[in-house]
Amino acid sequence: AEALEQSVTQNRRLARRLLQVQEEERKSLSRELHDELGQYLSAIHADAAAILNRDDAALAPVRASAQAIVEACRAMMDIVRGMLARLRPGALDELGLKEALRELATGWRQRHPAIACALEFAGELDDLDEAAKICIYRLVQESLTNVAKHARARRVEVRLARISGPGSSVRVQVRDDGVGMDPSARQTGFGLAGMRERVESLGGRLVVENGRNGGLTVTAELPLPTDTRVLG
Amino acid sequence: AEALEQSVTQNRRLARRLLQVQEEERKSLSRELHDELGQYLSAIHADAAAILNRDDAALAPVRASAQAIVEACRAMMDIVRGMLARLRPGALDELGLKEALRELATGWRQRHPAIACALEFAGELDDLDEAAKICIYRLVQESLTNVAKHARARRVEVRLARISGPGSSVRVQVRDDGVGMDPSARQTGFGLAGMRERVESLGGRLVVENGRNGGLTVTAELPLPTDTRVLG
Amino acid sequence: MSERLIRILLADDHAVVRAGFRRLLEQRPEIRVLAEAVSGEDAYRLYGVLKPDVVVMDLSMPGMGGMGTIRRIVARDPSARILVFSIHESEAFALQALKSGALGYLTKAAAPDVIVTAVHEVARGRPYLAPDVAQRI
Ligand SMILES: Nc1ncnc2c1ncn2[C@@H]1O[C@H](COP(=O)(O)OP(=O)(O)OP(=O)(O)O)[C@@H](O)[C@H]1O
Ligand SMILES: Nc1ncnc2c1ncn2[C@@H]1O[C@H](COP(=O)(O)OP(=O)(O)OP(=O)(O)O)[C@@H](O)[C@H]1O
Ligand SMILES: [K+]
Ligand SMILES: [Mg+2]
Ligand SMILES: [Mg+2]
Ligand SMILES: [Mg+2]
Repeated sequence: AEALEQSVTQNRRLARRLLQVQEEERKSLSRELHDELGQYLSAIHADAAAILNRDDAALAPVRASAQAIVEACRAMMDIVRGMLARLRPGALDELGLKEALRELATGWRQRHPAIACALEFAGELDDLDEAAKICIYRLVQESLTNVAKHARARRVEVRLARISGPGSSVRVQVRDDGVGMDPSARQTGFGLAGMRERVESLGGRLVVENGRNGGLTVTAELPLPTDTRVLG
Repeated sequence: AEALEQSVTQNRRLARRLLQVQEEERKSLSRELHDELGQYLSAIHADAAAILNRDDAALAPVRASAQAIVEACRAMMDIVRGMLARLRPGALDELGLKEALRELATGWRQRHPAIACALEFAGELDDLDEAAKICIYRLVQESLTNVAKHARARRVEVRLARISGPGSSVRVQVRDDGVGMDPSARQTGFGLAGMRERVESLGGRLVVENGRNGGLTVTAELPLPTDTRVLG
Repeated sequence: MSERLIRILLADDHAVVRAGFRRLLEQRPEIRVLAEAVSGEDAYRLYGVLKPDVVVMDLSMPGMGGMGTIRRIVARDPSARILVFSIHESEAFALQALKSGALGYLTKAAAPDVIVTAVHEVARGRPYLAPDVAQRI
């Protein structure tokens, strides 16, 4: 049993480490795509436009080349944008968690027009650290995916609230009014398991339960590091 | 104990899944970087060069723009190449496993000139499937990293051999002549744990042991799917 | 066009981008790039010294970042005319930039085609949104 317990600990550590490595890799790739490739693309585009914009008959022979460069640039920008969107919510770093979740919800609503999706924020949520932000974002992302895939719901509510008390924390809740989880079904997916590792690796708690009136509710409570808040 | 065992299984499944997701993500990003961005970059480069190469005084005003485009293209090509190298051994898909390992060894020797590194292949090794190739590549990559970090070795040997018998399999071995592993040391790294998950998730076996004459030997044996071989 | 000169401060952390946009803008006789700023802090400082007619500014810069820079410049001079260009096409970025006090918002994909128009509009104190973003707002 001790060996087993050790094995559990080992495997959890590995799973958590892998989640962490994955997010770090995504972040550094995003940064390169955005800050490096993206910038060079804007520069090339501007220079090609500079060539095109010259009002000079002598330049007619190079117009076609400049036009081709502009078009290739646009195509590359689309590809880079698509890669960025898949890797990491851009708004998370620049506009913050709330805005990133709003964008996530907007995209989800467009793909699932038949399910109403409400988003609610309460209390200070702009001072969360990187790790908490990405954990919450991925949790909501996976929960909404699950609602679309499994719940047959008409409505889903996402709530994010700061909780005061001894030690600051934040609570995320995703609640749908669908069929709920079949408790006898064998677990084959990885969404909830990954969610749990993310939450617990930050010292938080995850509860997944069917509601009294049906539907599934996923709730996570994450402690916030107390020294995050800087005066001023 | 049963709950514990379940927990072990769950966490292993999660860890394996994460490793798989990671490789898939890397693969699809590499493909986009290489096949899509790479193509457009060459096209832009060619167009800008065409503008530059025109021997026409009337084009003087656009020379600076064309020159800047050529330079930005080159810089982007370097960045893309660097991202590709970090994401995935390029040679793996295009030149096969042996060539990819040769490249890996060449790079490693350059970074560690004081340690001799020998590479040996025996038997048919060109018909391994994608999963086996990437598993072997990552195993050798992590083992060589470990040798450089921990072994204080003068020499390391990497051997890859096809093993015939009932059911085909392949054996990878990385053996160094360094200080060996301290069996009492607490496990804190993730390299060997990840290696084990990769190997076992393909139905293989991993053995890590100190040699009789010192040094560490990492050996993996991977079964090969019997229907991989296509006649013709 | 017989217009008065439009004096521009160009802010982007990436030298290659600044050079490209400078070449693009300076083709126009009525536009002059007074100076280039390499960061938000730099832009804020140069704004105070040069009082340009228009600040053409990247949104993603290290340090206090694009949004913070807009807020600081506008806090100091409420009549500042700032034209943002950003790699981001989602309306959230545009709205946030306008809320922070920018007068115009361009995406880098649209910028080369419309930047001259946008500079003229913003120089007159009129708002300008890139067509691809305006569509979505
Ligand atoms: N909102 C929900 N409503 C009803 N059932 C759900 C809901 N969310 C999850 N489930 C059930 O819980 C199971 C596990 O979910 P989980 O996200 O872990 O896996 P998955 O979605 O099946 O696969 P994966 O996330 O790996 O793509 C699902 O297969 C489904 O049966
Ligand atoms: N070739 C080797 N020679 C001696 N000791 C080794 C060798 N390879 C591994 N070890 C020992 O085994 C431990 C575990 O290796 P592992 O690769 O799992 O972790 P790590 O290298 O310490 O960290 P990580 O791989 O996560 O960066 C190492 O810390 C080291 O003590
Ligand atoms: K930007
Ligand atoms: Mg799921
Ligand atoms: Mg290691
Ligand atoms: Mg920038």
